Amino acid sequence: MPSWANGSGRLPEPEFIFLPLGGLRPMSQNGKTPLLQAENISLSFGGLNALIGISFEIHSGEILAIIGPNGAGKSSMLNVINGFYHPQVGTITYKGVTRHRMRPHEAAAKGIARTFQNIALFKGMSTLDNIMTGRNLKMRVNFLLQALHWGPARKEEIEHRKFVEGIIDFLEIQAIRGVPVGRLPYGLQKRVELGRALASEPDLLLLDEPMAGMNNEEKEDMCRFILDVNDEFGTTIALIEHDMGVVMDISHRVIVLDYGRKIAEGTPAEVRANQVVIDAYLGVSHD
Amino acid sequence: MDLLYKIFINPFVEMIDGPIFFAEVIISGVLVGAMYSMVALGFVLIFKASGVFNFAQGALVLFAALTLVGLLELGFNLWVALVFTMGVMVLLAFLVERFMLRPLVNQEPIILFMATIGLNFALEGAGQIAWGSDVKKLDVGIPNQTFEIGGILLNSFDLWAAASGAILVVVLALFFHKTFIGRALRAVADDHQAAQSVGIPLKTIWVIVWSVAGLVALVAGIMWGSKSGVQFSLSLIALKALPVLILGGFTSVPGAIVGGLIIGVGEKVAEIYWGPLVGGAIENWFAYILALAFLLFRPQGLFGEVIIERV
Amino acid sequence: MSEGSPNGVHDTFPARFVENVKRLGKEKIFMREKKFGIWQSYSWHDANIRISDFALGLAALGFKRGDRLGIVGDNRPELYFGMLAAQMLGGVPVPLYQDSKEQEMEYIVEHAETRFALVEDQEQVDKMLGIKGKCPKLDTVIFKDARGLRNYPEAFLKSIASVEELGRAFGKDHPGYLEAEMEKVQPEDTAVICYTSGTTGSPKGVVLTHGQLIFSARKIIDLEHMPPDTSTMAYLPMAWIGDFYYSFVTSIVGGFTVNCPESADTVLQDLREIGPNVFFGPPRIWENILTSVMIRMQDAGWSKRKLFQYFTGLATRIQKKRNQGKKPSMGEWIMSQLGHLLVFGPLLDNLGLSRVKSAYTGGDIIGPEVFDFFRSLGINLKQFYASTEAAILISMPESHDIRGDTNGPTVPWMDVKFSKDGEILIKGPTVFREYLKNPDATKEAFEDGYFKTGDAGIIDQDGHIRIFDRAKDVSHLQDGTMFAPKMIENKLKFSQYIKEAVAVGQEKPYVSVMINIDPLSVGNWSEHRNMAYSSYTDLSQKPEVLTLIEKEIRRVNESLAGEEQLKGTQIRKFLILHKELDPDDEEITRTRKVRRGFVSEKYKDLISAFYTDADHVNTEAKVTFADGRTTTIRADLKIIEVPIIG
Amino acid sequence: MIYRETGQFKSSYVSDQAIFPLSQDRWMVFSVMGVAFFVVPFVASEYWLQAVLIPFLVFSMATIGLNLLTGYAGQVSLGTGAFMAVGAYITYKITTNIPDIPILVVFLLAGLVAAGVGIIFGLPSLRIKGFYLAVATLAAQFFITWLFNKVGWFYNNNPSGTIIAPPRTMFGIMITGPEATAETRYLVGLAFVTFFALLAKNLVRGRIGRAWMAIRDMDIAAELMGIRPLQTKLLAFAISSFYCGLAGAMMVFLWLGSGETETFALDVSFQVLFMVIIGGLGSILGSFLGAAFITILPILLTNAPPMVGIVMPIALSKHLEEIIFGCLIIYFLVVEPNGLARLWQIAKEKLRRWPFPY
Repeated sequence: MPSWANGSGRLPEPEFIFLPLGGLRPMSQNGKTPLLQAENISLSFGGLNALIGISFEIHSGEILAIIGPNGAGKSSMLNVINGFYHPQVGTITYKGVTRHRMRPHEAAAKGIARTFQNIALFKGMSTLDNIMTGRNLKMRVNFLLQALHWGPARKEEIEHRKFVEGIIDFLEIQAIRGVPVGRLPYGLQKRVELGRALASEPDLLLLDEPMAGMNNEEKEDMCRFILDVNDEFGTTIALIEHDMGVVMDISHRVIVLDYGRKIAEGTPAEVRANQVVIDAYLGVSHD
Repeated sequence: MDLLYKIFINPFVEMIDGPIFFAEVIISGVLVGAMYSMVALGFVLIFKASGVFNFAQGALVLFAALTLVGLLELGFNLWVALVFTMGVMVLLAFLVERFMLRPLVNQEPIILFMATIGLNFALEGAGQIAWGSDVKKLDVGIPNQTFEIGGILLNSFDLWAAASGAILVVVLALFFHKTFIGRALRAVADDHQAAQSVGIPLKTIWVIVWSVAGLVALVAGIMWGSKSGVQFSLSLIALKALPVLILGGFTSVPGAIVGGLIIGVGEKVAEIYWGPLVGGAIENWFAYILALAFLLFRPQGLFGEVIIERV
Repeated sequence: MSEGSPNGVHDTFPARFVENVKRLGKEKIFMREKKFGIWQSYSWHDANIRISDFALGLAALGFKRGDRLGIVGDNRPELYFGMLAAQMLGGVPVPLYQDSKEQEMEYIVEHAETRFALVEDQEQVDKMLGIKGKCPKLDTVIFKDARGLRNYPEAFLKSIASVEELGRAFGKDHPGYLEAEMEKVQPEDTAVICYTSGTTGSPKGVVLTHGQLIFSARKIIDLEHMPPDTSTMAYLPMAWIGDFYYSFVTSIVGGFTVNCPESADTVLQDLREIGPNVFFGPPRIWENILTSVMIRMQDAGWSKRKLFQYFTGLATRIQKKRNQGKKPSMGEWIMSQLGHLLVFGPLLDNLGLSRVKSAYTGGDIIGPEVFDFFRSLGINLKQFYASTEAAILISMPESHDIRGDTNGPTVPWMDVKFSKDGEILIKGPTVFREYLKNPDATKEAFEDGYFKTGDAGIIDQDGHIRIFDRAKDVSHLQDGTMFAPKMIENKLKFSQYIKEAVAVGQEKPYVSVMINIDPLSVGNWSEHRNMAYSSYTDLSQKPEVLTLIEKEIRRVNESLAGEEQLKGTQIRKFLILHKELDPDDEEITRTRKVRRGFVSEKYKDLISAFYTDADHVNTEAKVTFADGRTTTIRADLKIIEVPIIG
Repeated sequence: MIYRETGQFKSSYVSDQAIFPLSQDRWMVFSVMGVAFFVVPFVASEYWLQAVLIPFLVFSMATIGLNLLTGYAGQVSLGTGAFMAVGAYITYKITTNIPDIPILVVFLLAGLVAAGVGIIFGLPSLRIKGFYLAVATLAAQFFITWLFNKVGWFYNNNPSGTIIAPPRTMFGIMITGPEATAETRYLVGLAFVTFFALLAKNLVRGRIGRAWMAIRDMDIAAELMGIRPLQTKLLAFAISSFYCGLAGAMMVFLWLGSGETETFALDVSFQVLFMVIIGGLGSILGSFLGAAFITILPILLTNAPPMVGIVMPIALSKHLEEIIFGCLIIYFLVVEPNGLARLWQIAKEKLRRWPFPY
């Protein structure tokens, strides 16, 4: 976060510590090195082909948009990337390791976080606890110490609380810290979900329609947060979005899917000008 | 070595040595299984249509049987008593819908489950207050004679029971597939909202389903009651039906039938050939362990649908 | 001016601060801020480290004696620290409204020749970048929150941390530099330049000295017996003298603790957590609290509502008795104690005001009904008369003699007299020296060495100052009746349904008012009646709403009829404006005072329609959105006539 | 109304995350604990201790255990009775074979064994969910009670087949056995329950509790966030069974004095589940409220008619009790499906907002 704060160690107040977010990752190779390569991915359910021979790369530090009409296989693609679906054919190379399949929690452990199309928050918990859950991966203290709430357990809990407070501050949701998420309006729930994903300090953040169902103001806020996340923490982001305006504004590159196939790839401007895309997608379903 | 021999060799040797006895064991298992199936059927009906795990199904069986016996004891004609009991079961369905399901609509499944446990208590108490808690003999005139076919001993009563179970299944199948209400029920089972949009009031559906489940309970009650007397333990056969459900799947009518048969046979065979090894009385849990072992390979049960999870 | 300085300490903020650091050190808290979910504290000692580093950093960047440091942002400790840092170097903080638009900022930055700016975040940095080209003197912009600024290439953008870093290095190279600079600061030096929001024309920079502010604050702390463990809530805009005085001046003079809320959305919650024991808010704030209380009680269950109505009724009756100098009866006393136990105590606790020993309002005239309401709840609310140019107090009521319609007797150090038009003139040691770079205005503001406050008022038989209105706004109806629009407007604004009101009638046969309904309160009211509405404009012209407001106006007329001086100015006609008065449209100031001249010009078609037989009027008005876009709304406004009493 | 909380601000995370952040709550809990420890033993009669308070403590422990599993981790279990039986029988086995181990340590050891058994029967939770799992836990119920019934080793082959609490002392005080006073047994039970309730609270407000609730609320999202479903669920089963095991040991050794497999029949499982639901899923406080409600209700139902002079045949009153109990359960679920804890929460919220509605 405010990087200047890290240097000012002169304050003796033990509680007054700014969060460690913003341990910035190198950005120099922005858009050059592939963080993730998908090769020839095919996925089908029963007889239905969700994805057919898709290959693409996600580059370190970029914001990549995946667009396409409904049922084009966008969500399936994200589900394959973080191990929720296992493709029948094809491999995924992430951080240089090639794999065919892995469990979702392994993907999470390796730095892939995501949000969901239909918000998947933990309804019975507060905003704070939801985001704290995103830190679970980083917590180590065993359950005996936790039960006693003693020494290391307490220290760990507080350390992560501080981190999470940084995220709450970043997303400007201080006022709803203690509110059970079920009571929040839709736009704020989306924001909390983003917070939960950020809490795991992901290298790759997958956003499934982060702006669906939002009004213009909320969309603007969300765009700002996505850009800031990318900018401040160097987090690589792959997102699915329907609002073409948003896609064109914030993404570095765009991939277009249609009926499970990749039909185009390029900068927003290139994609916008692509006739195949216009025929398949823009001309049909958008304005 | 000796133990291994006893477990893995001896029982099979016994089976082959006494084929007739083995056949009798199998058949008695099948017949018991048919009874399990009938109770399980009540569960499936309700679960399918309303998503309620009806723990009170056993109590329904007891309640139906007690009512019938009570009416018979009062001197009613069998048919009058039967019709009257059916009426009571339908009335009960109305009450359940009005005072339990309707106020609890949209609650978590576990809450509804708990409510049926409450219902279970209330029904057990009510049935026994109304009709007393002594063991009662129920005789609806099903012949109970033992005879022999090909050296295998059979009981006509058991055959009757199996037959009525089969008839019940056929009737239900027809009901589900051929009648409007049946189709409506299936629609509800698939999708509550879609069903409502077709114009079927959910409340009506629930009353019908619970009535049908009550009638199935009545049949089961008659069968079990005629065989071993009407008493409190009838309520406990619900516990027997539960492993049947896991095995067959909560939503599958054929699953309930096949599951019941598997459990019935498995239980009998295990009790007779392996039971003595561990001191007997393994019927109580064997069905559960069997179902559990099975589940590890097929979590959705025998006939349940494979669930594709989406996010 | 340095008379009575304890321990020979100069009457300058740096000197007083350093003295506090020595005296209170690590034991006592200077600033507290809710940040990252908990209240983070700066003891005086901690604050001193940051302030000194920052001051030295400023020095390293070339900040010199007399330089000005623009300050823009929400109430944050770092920004208050910046003020002190600037003062330590003999510089002058110039706080600006954080919601000002670029042009407004440009004017002040340019006019005050601000070389340095300390701003909160990206939003303010962007504004500074926008005006940088037009304000060549603006040299360095320092930001508190680095968020979103990583890729800003401008070299003149600095983080607070980097400035502090510079300061530490500079401090090593120049030992004793800061102390020497602080020695040079004199009580006569300028401590702050506050731009008055200016109900007319461009803002004027009021120059106030260390000595004046400290003198005034010390007096008031004595007068009001404020204990050293006083804690306050810094929630008002920093650019307003009221906040500067309440959060900065009194804190440093009295050694108080200042609490900064977490964000604008959480002020109420934070207020409840902290529970300040001294609370100050302009009338607008009290009106808002009143409205929120009323709305929430309206939604309460039947029994709670009845309970509340009964006890507020009782409390108001008792308050009336008290106002007339009578004592409540034994029965009333017992019931009122019960009321405090059952309703008012918990209610104040929910508002975060239950620990308030004394509460203040000033800066504008508060409606007597609003005032009495809070007094009757048991809050020791006092209304004082103040002016930026008087740094700041002119009169303050004494604890045993508090009334809603007067501002108490003149403070002992101030000499008050009246012009022949009834305008209040003051003279005293705390009256400001000049408007910055505006000798004409300065000259115009004084008459025979007395400052013309611009307020019309009287001193009543008990020696209390009573303000009618801005002098230029007090006028006469056609028949010569004195007409003080503010009095009428304040009575109207007591209604929870009325947010803003503009009364007109100068040289006219009767008084008419234009109303802004309170969208929250009226919206809530209409929801209770299942009335659907699409927008403010739509809601405002619903017949039911008009009837609702008419009832409120009849009530006000009754109240006006009860007062000899005002009964001739009852309201004859009203309409509800189709848009809310908005500082972005320049209709009200950022402190939410109506800019009467501007409004009467802008809505002159409506005003003239009042004095015809028309029962409706077509109009259109320009609306500015927060992002600067504008649009025009058209509407057909109904004019309603109200009966006059007596 | 009681909650005057203005000025209670938190300046550290430790105080912000305290179990009772509001001073009023803290005082109330301290006073309740004070009364429970220092007043009740001196004023309560033998009947109250033996018939009401000790069973309440036993069931509180079991309810907390099941609430951890069902209320927090979302795994429905009908095998509580079995895990309690494990606790009781293992305690018996250990203390009769090695009498030198302090009895309270034996309780803990038995709890650990119960935890192990819980893990075994929790294994299916990886593959099956919801009611399938609930039914699967019945396997534990039936198998374990059968096992303890059939295998004489567990009850030292004594002819009656029951386990009897032998006299055991700690620090020279008789804790179990016929000689142990009700006051002692009450205090020991209270100390146990207090301590373990605190531990449970600590668990559920930390990482593990959040992982459980995540699995409960949205298991797919939880897994996609790196929470391992199997480990998390098994831990819930283990800890839950530990508590249930302790409760079972307390039941025989602090309350009844003897036990057999029938003591831990399916009814007990249901009873505890009722306590969880009535008290409130996912609430430690609710566990106590539910245990109190279900413990006291039958006593009231049994004692109320004679008090007003109605004498009924035992069978009739038993069945009436069943009906009333069953209907009350349904009524309660209709009125407040989230339990007494939720009612309390609502009331408290109202008190904090008073006189405002929000």
